[in-house]
Amino acid sequence: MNRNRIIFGIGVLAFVSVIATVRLGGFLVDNEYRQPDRQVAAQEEQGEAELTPRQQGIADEQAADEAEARARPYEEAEYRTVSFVGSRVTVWVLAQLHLLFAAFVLAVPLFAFIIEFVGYVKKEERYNKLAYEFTKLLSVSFSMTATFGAFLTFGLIILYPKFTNYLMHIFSPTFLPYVLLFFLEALFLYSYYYGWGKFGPKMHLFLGFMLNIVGTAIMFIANAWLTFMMSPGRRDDVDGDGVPDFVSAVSESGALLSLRDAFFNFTWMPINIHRIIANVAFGGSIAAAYAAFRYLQAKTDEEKAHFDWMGYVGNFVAIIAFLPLPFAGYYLAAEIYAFSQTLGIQMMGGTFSWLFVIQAALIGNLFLGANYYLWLGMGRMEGGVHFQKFIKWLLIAIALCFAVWATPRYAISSVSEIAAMGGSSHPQLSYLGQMSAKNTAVNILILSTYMSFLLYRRTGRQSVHPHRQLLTRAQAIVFSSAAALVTFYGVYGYFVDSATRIRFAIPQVYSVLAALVVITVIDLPLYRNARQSGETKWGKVPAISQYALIFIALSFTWLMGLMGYVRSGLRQEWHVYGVVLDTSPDAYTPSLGFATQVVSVTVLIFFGLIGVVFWLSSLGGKKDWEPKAVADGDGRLEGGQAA
Amino acid sequence: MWGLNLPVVLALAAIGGVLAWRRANTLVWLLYTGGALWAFFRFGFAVPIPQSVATIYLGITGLALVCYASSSRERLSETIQPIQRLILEPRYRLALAGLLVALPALAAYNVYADLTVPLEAPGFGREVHPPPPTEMTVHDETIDMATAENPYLHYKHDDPELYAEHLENGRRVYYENCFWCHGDGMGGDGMFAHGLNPVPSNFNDVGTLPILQSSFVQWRIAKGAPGLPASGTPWDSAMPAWEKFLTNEEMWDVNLFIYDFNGYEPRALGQH
Amino acid sequence: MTGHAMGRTPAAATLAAALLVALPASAQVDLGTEEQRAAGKVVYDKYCGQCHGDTGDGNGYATPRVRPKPRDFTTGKYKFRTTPNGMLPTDDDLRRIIEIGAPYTSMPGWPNLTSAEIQNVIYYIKSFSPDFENPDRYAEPIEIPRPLESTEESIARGRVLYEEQACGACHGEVGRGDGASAPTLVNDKGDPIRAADLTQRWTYRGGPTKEDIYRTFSTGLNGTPMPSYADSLEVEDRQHLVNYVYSLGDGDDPNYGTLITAVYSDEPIDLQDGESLDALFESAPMTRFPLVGQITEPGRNFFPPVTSIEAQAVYNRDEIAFRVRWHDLRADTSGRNNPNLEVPMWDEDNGIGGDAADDSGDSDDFFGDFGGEEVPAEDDFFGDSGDDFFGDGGDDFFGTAVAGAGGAEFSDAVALQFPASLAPTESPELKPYFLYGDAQNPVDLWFVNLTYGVADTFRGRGSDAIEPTEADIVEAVTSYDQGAWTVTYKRRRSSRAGVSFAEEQYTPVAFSVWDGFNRERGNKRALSSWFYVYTEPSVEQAVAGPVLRAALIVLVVELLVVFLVRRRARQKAADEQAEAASLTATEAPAV
Amino acid sequence: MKLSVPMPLRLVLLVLGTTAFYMYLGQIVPQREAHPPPPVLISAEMTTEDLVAVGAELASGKGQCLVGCHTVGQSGPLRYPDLDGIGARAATQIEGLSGLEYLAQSLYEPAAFIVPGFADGMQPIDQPPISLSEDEMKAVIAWLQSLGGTPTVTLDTELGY
Repeated sequence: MNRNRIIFGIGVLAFVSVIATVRLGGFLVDNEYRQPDRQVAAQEEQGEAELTPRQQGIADEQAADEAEARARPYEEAEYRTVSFVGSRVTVWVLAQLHLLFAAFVLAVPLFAFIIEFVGYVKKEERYNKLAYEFTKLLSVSFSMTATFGAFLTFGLIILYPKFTNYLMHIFSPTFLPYVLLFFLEALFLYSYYYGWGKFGPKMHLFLGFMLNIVGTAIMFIANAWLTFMMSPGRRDDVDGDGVPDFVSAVSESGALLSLRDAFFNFTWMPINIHRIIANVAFGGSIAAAYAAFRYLQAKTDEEKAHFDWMGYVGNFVAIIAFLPLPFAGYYLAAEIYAFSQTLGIQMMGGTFSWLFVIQAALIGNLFLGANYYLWLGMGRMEGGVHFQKFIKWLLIAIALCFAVWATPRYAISSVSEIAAMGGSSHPQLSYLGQMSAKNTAVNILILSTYMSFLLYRRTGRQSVHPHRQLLTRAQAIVFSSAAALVTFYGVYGYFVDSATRIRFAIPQVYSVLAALVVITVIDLPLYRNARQSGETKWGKVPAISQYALIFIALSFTWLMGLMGYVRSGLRQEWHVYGVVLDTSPDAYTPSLGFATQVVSVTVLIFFGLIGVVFWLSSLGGKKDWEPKAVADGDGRLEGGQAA
Repeated sequence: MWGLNLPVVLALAAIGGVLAWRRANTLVWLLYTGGALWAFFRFGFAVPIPQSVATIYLGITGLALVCYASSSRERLSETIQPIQRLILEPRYRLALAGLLVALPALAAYNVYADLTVPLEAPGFGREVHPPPPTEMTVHDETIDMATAENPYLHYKHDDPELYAEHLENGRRVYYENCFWCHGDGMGGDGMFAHGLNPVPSNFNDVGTLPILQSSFVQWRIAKGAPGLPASGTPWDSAMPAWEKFLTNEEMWDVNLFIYDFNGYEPRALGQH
Repeated sequence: MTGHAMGRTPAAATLAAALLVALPASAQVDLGTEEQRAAGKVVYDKYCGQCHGDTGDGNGYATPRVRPKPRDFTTGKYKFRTTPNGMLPTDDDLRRIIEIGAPYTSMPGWPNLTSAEIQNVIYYIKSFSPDFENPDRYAEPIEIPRPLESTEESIARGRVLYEEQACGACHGEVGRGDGASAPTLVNDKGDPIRAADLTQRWTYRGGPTKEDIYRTFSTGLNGTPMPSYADSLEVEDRQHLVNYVYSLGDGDDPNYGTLITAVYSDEPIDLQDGESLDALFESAPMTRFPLVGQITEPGRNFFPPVTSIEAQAVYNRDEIAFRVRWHDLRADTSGRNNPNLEVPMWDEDNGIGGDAADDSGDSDDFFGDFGGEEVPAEDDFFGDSGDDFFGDGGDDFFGTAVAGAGGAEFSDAVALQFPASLAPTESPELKPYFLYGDAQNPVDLWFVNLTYGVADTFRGRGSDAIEPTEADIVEAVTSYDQGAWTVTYKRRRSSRAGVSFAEEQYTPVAFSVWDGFNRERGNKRALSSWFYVYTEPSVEQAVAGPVLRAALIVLVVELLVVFLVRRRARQKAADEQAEAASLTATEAPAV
Repeated sequence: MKLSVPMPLRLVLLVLGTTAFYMYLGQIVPQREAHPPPPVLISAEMTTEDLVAVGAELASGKGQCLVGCHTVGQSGPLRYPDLDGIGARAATQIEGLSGLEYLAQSLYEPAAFIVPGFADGMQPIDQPPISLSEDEMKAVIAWLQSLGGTPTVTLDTELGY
């Protein structure tokens, strides 16, 4: 793309927006803030005698209006509304955008810090460079986050004044620390970014560490506000009988009883954990998408190699964070269930049960995409053919688990299908719709994805460890016994009562986690200093793999949007569940179809904006502008290529 | 066997065997896998699976096959080359022409079949287990849905004799009132079940009783269809509000009995 | 489901039975071992005792509310056998019924039981009756020959036999179970029973195949008025008779539908002109809908004799007409009936209210709505005497009907039910409660009391809130012909007070049928859940357009692919040539 | 050969296509908007006592009686009559009208009789913006009757409007 054209375009855009703002302002003033007295005065100048009866009537009406306006007492509005989109959608989209950017801003420092740390330990410069590359995305995103945060705040104050006021009643003491932390976040972020290479490595790492601490603290505070809306109370064993009781943070009329209970409420910690993990996965995938974007733009082999590697690392981070995410999700769901059976059933069996089928499709796509990327990556190594034969089986396992996970508990069926099945569930498929089957499926999915990664890791490498055969066998045994254990518990779950079956999820999870850890522990020495049977050719990967990265980032973003809908929609017509009722016309829970439309629009806006972020970040890598006479030849060449 | 339509499954497996024996190429395998799974989802089950689920499965199958074919350069070329040869080489001209005619014909037939399916009453998705209220009042007794358990369940360990008595009473209640719809064996297939829509609950089903707390079951027994929230589209269900006919004890007893008969335990409190 | 899924299996089962029979089935006493009977008892207690009684006397918890009554195993009398009249059944006979059940009774099939379990249960069942210890009561099973081909002659011969043997006296002239003596039939325990409706083969208790029918002719149904014709008819005659009876039926399967398709006609709909009306309905597809007992609201009906109703509809520019048809063993056209007649508790239960009768003193619960009607004050009518209860005919509330003395207290009736207004388009699943509607969503009933044969309209807002309305003018004509009621309704298509029938619209419809002979009235009725009427568009829609479009799109895509692949190949070839040319060009000087 | 799609366009297509696909998934599953339950449900089997409770709720909520217009048990400069004791007073306000009839009239036709000392200006409650249904009206009447009197209205009472 020609830079001159872009600058011209921006100029035009800026001009148009200035004109538009002026016009809009004029329009508002004309319509909204008319000054009746001045007009009346103007008429008075004309003299009363000259007024026709019609003019007299108009004047009287205006006088009456004015008198009424003066007499009208000030009333506090409960709700205001935006025409066309409506209050809910406005706040929804703003909150979601704020959240997406915030997630990105919180996550990138996390793994930038880790990568920098790895580079510091390994003394490898390329890690340092990579971390810097990630950090470059931050500053623009940080401004975006703040902008949307401000939008969201205004949106809430304008559209939901009464409710916002209520939240302030509860949480006002937390606002000051929040702002303070935000200030610190900005401080650390900019010093971390601009101080790259200016501070000593230890000092710089400290800055990165503080940045993460502060960022996480900010999120924890904000999470308290929103989780309070879901579960306004804390779990505590008040009467000392060993069974935790529910301690409400507010009185029945909504007055605050204890800020501590409101803050450390039921779903606060699960949401915190779920969000940290999801943020890392999301941030990784967006960073990988950035790398893919740059890879596709890249002209030189060197650039290609760099961005290929960056995309790989970003995706690696995303997938590693993604693996435990389902468990965090279960923890959150379990807490919601424990808080209220009604909310729980609402979520899993009620209005939202279909949402989880869509979620299954998204997560299945994510797993499939991640594996696909790894398999394509095997083409980077020479001698990768050896492992190709496993791909078929991995794929079968993944597709099977995907299918099990996407099996709805109650399928959409026509009347004749219901008649044929003799009920709303199919005699065989109903087994697959069960928690047992789904837990098993997700565990096997995780194992398979890890297996793909292992295969990828050893493509083109040969271990030189003295006990390599033994160790490889040990890995195989650990892997297959974990898979067997998970499957065993999954099947056995159908033969025991529910209380026991629910407990089966725990050994399943632990066996998978243990297997991952053990296999990794074995794998590290096994492939230390491994003999390379061929070179890893970074940058020599089919372009479609880069599109797969972008697809993964898209799916992640969309998934986050969808989960935002369910988390917020669960409350149904409540602002604060069970305490403050939403009485606005938007109080209903929109249908899934509508929600997915809003989510899609949000995702598109986000990707539009993130595209700008990418573009701005990529400017840093470009040559500086030079006087035209010199640049002419280059420019033409570039133009030719682009065409 | 296992609810499968054995002849179809065996025939599909046999075709696969032949392909393996003839060492078919990647493209043929891909086509076979797609086709065989389509046929399996469509005809492979003794009780056909719903169209919607089959579509989900086929979508996943298609995605997986595309991933497989394109996940390495070799496989991609193995997949594409035969197609290229079919299009380019003169000796396949007849086959190509045949394909050019056959595919549109297939599409046309598909559309035709879709358009001419016999009319059916519109079906509507329905929440099978809608969320219960937080509490309910039955015969002046208020039950907290989150914490209530069957008051007689604990007799199972504490007092087996009393437990048996309650079970026997539950059995009486069930066979005086419930089996017309829910069936003698509780399969949701009683003598009136065929006339009802939605069909009565199948208590043998692993996805019904075991995933519900006994308070939920009690809610359904006591309040019946009229007590369903709007999201449960109550007005087709024939489940009576049994509080009109039965005492609290009778309802808890029959609640106890249907769990016991099927060998299930109610979902424990506070677990998901 | 159980009802019609059975259609196919019995044929196989009977064939198997027939094959086994061909072996010399040694008619010796085989009562199983102690362990087998004990194992059988476990199964029996879990699955069978609630109906057949824990002591096998046919008196379980469910017994008072089911009809036909569960078998009393202590009598040793079994209806469905391959052995001659009065003899004990073979184990295979028992096994067959346990496996597949008896359709349209409360005896289901037990496919979940293993073969061994069934055998054990059979041993246990046999232990209830001393007859099974008596070798004299055993007999060789009869031989069931291959059925004759259903030729016209054979059917005609069968028809003659049907008349000669006076089958019509019970089963009715054309087999609709409406014979003159049908209302009086009782079994040997005095329980009223019904003659089979031969036109609805899927309801045959013994099975719908020709072999089943032959077996019933040849062995009779012990304990019922159905005799064995083994002595009075030759084998071949019985086979002709089988063919005739078989020809009466509509099919092995009821083929229940979910939709009435109302077809368009230009003709005027004139209810008084029977012939043109019949001609109109000729073109309309007929759908059969299942009916079940109303057991949700008080006034429950546990054994409705009418199990299905057929319906069709036609419409023209202004009017729509519905025709419904069902079988009833007798036209009860003398009593009263309407949808909001009260049904006292004792009448719905037919005896199970026994223990409730004891505490009828506290009237808040069960007996609140008894009104002035008398409760039969029999202390012990729940127990064994439950049988006498119907048999003696002495009781006022059932006896008159059983005696068949002309007029019943209640008349036959039928009603179509529509929602009073269509569901809003954004939530089409919303329908009124199918039991007479609810407070928010009322229904309209097009009710015909067959005593008068005119349609009355009611608006229902729940079972206890049904009021007659004048708003909609619905006309009806009725006729009763050899056991079949036909009612034809007509109304203007558009209505301000009720639902309008626009083209291409799905309108919910439900049916209720009252059989006066069974003392049905008010909420005690046979009903259906919601089904739909689809008013087919008056102009037929073409399918050619979309079909051609699909084909064209696919063809274009195909051609595009072929074109692109070929182009690319050509270009590649050209590039290679050029490259080769340039290669040779550069190499040439070297050479 | 130069038929290939440029990269930015491919990206845009990928983004749009993926989003559209997920959106499509959202469209094909069953759709249901979960509306909050109507705040006050009046059902046929409600007793008069129930009606009073519902009426009280309506009075301060949807009915808007107590939102700046009427008061219960207050004195001083009032905008409209205080409602305390209205259940007892109602019967004696207009000759020929029973308490029930008087209350119904004041709700359906407020302008028909203005309590001396107060200004006209009350809206007919059965019309927008308040638009109480007939049953809700009966609940409000039951509540009014309960203020100082015994409610007699039931859902079957004919109000005559």
